[in-house]
Amino acid sequence: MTAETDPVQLLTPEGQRVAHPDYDIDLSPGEMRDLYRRMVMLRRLDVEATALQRQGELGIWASCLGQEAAQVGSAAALRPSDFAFPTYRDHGVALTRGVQPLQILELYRGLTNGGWDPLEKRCGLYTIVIGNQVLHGVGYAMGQSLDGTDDATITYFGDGATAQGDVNEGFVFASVFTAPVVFFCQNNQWAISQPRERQSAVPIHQRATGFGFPGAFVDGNDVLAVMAVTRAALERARSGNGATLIEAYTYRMGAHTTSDDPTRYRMGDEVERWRLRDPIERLKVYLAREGIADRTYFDTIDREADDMAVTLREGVRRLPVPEAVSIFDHVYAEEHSLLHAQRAEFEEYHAGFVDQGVR
Amino acid sequence: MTAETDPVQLLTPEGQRVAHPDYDIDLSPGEMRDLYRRMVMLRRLDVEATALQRQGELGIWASCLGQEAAQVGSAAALRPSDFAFPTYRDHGVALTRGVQPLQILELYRGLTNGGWDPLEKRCGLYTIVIGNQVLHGVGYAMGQSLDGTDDATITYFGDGATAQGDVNEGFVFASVFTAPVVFFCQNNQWAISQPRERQSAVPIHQRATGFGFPGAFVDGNDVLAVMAVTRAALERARSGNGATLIEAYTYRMGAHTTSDDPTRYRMGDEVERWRLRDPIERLKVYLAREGIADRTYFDTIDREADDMAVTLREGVRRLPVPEAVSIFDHVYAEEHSLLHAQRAEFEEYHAGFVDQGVR
Amino acid sequence: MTTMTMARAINEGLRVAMDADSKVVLFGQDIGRLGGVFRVTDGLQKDFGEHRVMDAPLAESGIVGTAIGLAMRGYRPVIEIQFEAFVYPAFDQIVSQVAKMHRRSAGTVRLPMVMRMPYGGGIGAVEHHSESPEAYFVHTAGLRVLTPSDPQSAYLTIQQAIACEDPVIYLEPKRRYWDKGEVDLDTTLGNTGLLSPWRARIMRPGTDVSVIAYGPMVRTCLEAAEAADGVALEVIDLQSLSPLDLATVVESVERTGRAVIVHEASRTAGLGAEIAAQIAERCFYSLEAPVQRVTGYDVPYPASRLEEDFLPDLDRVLTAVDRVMED
Amino acid sequence: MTTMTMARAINEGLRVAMDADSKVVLFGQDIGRLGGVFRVTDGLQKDFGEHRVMDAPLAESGIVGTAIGLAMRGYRPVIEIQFEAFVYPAFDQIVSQVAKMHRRSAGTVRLPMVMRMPYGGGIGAVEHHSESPEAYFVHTAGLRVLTPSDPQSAYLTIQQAIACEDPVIYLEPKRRYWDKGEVDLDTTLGNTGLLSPWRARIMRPGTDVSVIAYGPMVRTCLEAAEAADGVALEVIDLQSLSPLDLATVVESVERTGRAVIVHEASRTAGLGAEIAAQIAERCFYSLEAPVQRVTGYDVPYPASRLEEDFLPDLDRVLTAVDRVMED
Ligand SMILES: Cc1ncc(C[n+]2csc(CCOP(=O)(O)OP(=O)(O)O)c2C)c(N)n1
Ligand SMILES: Cc1ncc(C[n+]2csc(CCOP(=O)(O)OP(=O)(O)O)c2C)c(N)n1
Ligand SMILES: [Mg+2]
Ligand SMILES: [Mg+2]
Repeated sequence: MTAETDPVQLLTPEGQRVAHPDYDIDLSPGEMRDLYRRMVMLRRLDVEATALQRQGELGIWASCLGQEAAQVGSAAALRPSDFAFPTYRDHGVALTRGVQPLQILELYRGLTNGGWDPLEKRCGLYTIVIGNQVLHGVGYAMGQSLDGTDDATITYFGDGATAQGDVNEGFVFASVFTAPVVFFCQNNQWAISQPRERQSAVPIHQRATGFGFPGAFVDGNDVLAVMAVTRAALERARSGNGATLIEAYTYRMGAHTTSDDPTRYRMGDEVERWRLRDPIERLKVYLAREGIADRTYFDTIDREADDMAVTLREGVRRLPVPEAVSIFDHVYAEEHSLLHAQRAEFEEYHAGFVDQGVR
Repeated sequence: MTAETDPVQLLTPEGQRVAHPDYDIDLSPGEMRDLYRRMVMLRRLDVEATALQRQGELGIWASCLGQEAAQVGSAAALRPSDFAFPTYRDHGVALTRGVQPLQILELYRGLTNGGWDPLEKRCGLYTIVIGNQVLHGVGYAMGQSLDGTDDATITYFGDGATAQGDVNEGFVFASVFTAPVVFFCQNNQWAISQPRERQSAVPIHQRATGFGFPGAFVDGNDVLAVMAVTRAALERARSGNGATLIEAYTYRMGAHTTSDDPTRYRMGDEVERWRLRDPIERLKVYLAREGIADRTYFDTIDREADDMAVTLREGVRRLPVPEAVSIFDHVYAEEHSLLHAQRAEFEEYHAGFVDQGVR
Repeated sequence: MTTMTMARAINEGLRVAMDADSKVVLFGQDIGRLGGVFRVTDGLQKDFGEHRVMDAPLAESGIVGTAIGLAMRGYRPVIEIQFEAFVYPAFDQIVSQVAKMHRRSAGTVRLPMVMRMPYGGGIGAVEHHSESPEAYFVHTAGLRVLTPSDPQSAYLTIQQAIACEDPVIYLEPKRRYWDKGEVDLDTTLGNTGLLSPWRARIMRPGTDVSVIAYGPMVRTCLEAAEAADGVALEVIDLQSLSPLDLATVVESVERTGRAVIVHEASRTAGLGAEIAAQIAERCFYSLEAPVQRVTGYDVPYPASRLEEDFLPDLDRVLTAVDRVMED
Repeated sequence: MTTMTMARAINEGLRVAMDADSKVVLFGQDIGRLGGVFRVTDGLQKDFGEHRVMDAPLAESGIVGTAIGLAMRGYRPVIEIQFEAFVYPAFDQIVSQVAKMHRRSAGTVRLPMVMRMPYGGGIGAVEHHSESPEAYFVHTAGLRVLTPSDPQSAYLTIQQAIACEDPVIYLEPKRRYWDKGEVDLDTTLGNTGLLSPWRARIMRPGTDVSVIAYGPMVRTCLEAAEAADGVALEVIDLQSLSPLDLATVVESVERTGRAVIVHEASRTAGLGAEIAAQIAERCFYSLEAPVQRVTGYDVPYPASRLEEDFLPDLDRVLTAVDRVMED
């Protein structure tokens, strides 16, 4: 492993396209506009959801503000037949995998613990227990290679997660089984109130070689670089060479969740510094300067985002609350007699209230 | 980290003293003889215990045959005020910490799950759940540094254990808290039937740097090299520079335990090859050639070992079986009423049999 | 008497314990500057320093495992698990090491550790933030389990947990963190007398039905007792879940002849089963109706919009009371 | 009918399941060339290849966690945990993921995984090799738990576990691995009829006392029934611990009026508590004596020379029988 300290960059914070000796990417104008569009829509989803939480429409929200390039760039590198395992913050991944914005809000509105069919979207449900999904991703990838496909899996986690046993066991299994998996770590500098240094004394991408696969370090706010590095890692996986750990260096611009108060543990000027590295602005400047997109295009996207926002605001209130008795559904694929009895008891109990006109 | 592939060696398999650019050791003749003596006693303990198990005097035995230099060399590098956390196979560590041979046999005879006072010997009890003790060692070391001492902790584990979450979390905590701990991994090539490659795709000492501390690779059958490398790591810990991971390259000459049948999974010639690297022979040749010890000395030690063997064989049969009711002892430091009631019920029940002359 | 929330009462209790013994150290995720996600450790790092209140990496097995080492070194670690469901990665260290260390060392090693964690539902949280894992710990020999139900009980039990020479799982009913109550800050461990945290408390005497609860459900049961029409409920707060103070429970049921047990955890093999089995056995001749259990159902904790349908509430408690009164 | 050990019967059951469905894969430590430490998977890697019988690294959370991924990919992983106490590092994945995945995915993801593990004591093993963790799993909604008691039951239950669309904890009573018994290898899942593994089996009918056991204790109870003087014991083998077949238990106790429950696990909050509570509730008017539980004590499993003093045996079962007959 090289001890590089500079992350791979293909686009400077000022929107300048630069070359990198190991990585490059050649996207059509349409593909580049598409990345921009996805990031804008994602940010709007994030802003709206934060607002909806404040209005009491959501129980909680985990903002991905500032991490749009890391999420969209990496997920856009996937093929439809690949599989992604996201965390609770990876809305850009879910969206890119075709999950509908309202499906994402369902979880945060407290209507479900899921929201979509993971097998249909080839995108796991948000995993809240830190690190658990990393092992699922490795196992899924082991299955892909047993099946003899050249599909690959990407599994997401944060800087904090690198301290967990599960994540490190994931590294072990991936390397022992040469699983076609990409470990995508969004180092957003914070795990709630804890800086990265409290989870790893050294930069995270350096963890990889000791487990037997390469680490890559990428500017997580540069969507082109993220996509290029992820593509390369996926290629490596597809061709039977096993795992890669990507550290996407980025920043959590918002609070940990809407329940959090970051003023207790971090300085405002840190946030300000990162604002200058905004992933969307960066691409926008580049697109504009290169004539890949113009004001009209940007306006169209903004309008599309406005429309989505309206749909979201209206839709979220109309999301049906599941029937109470549905708490007994899908506990087992083959419901057994004891649970069946509890369900019946529950129905009888509630029918009693209905008779009394209470419910 | 250097990508060295040759382990540190100060004594060739042929008993030739060689120099190493980074490590050296200067032991008095008495100290060297002492290392020899400890290894011989350890081997005799091991051989006797294996025999005692075959005779039905022990329930099981985990042999450390072949690993004497790794265990004795590393434990001999400790100060009395340091602390060691061994596994079930580290009899050389326990002995060197002053645990009595019979105390070790107690566990394998099924008389206790402990055998000694860990705080008095500054040596943890054998830990069977793979990897658990690594975290205990890191925590103990954190305590040493909170206390402001320059004591250090060493924690032992096998090549197989490196796959466990706990061990990797131990690496994280050690590096984040700069704990004065030495991670001592005896890579004896096998975890029951599984070769090292099934636990880590790359050599184990390479795991360290990715966690933020150095890895060292030492010939585990060279007691001088092991002691030198461990000393250096302990020094590093004492002076506040944190952890080191030592991989001692050695070989499990025997079965995993007396319950195991290694012919099912490994070739006899592998064992034969390693027999040429015997850690005790190596030192013996050196001591003899340098005139540090002679035939008379070797004979004395053999006799001392014979005596210990006799004591062991006689002693083990005389080890008292704890009273049945002692299963209620020390469950809590402050026994509570419910357990007290169970104890009373138990005593009453057994008194009933005594009345009937049954028991 | 001072009025304060339960979160504050625990904070005060921690403070007293830390003042009294410099070996008491707090260890957990985000407990320092942030003061914990529920602010239970608010201000303690500022007052006691970074060596007494240590932020831990995001690894629960690591936290419990290193705390064992700290305890072996003579410290009294009080660890915080951020939410109850995040204790499972540490389950191995707790069951295989914490619970057994004293025993296997023939009493030479003591692990006076406290493992604090918020538990239970009712706050509208997402998955893994509303569970009730107490049965797992109560079934594990070698552990003690305490849970307060109000600020006064919290103030004392946390101190008792820290003073105890045995490892204690300390379950904090998170939906009651903000409940206010009177706390006598002058009650010290030495003078608690009948307030011993290892004893159940009769919170409200009654003659008809013994209602046995703990943690978050105590208040629910007190409200039920208030609302119950023509039935005098005796409400018992267990406080200590391991050991269980069965003497108090049995004495009560022998008087009332009827028992209802209430907890949030799933029913099957929950703690209520043990209590019901004990009552049925010990009060065999005085029981006038089958013991009723009001519990969560045998389903994963539901999404928050449905949690009220899962959790025992006043109505369900009263329905169970009706049932035992019918027989 | 063929005579074979339980270990062999499980091996045969695995073989049948692997022959029938190429998605069935075995995964665990030392299960390949070594055939597992108890040789339960003996010969399977040789016959089915390294892709069907995969040796795993030494990390139980890793094994269960990756098996979840394999199951999501369409495989039916049958994992082996080498000894029951080594399942605890995987407890988090089991409780938080395996048990909940079907539910949270609204039924779209199924995890037809089997988690096999030897359990229980009586073989003179060292620490962590003799535990009985069943209550932890039975209390966890979303899991099923099966345990065979003899070769015939093993041969069928392992196949049923693999065929089941839900995750199954499959507990193998290790002290009975070498017990021999008749196995009808022609009984297939399709034609088991009343032999359904999810139902309790009345192993020996009797009129005076219902003795309820499972796994390793079934044989002990059958021996007790044989030895019982003038009392006719009805011995029930639960087979399925989750869900419990309470109908069979209740029907029996209503006939006998007396019940003794036997298990190796510690008493408090053990599975016996649930069964006792259920019997006491459902057979309230037919019970003639308090239900007795014969169990391990509330202490860590002792060193092997003392395990006989911990484990229920014939004498303790008969003493409990005497007690229920006295009342
Ligand atoms: C096992 C576990 N422990 C604790 C938590 C509580 N928790 C939720 S998010 C979080 C921090 C995660 O940090 P990181 O991995 O960096 O991801 P980020 O939130 O920054 O995206 C913590 C401690 C949890 N969800 N799971
Ligand atoms: C958590 C856990 N899983 C499985 C086992 C069973 N087991 C005992 S020793 C062993 C192999 C250990 O290999 P290694 O770490 O290399 O140590 P060695 O035995 O070679 O000294 C296994 C799998 C265990 N003791 N603990
Ligand atoms: Mg983060
Ligand atoms: Mg080994």
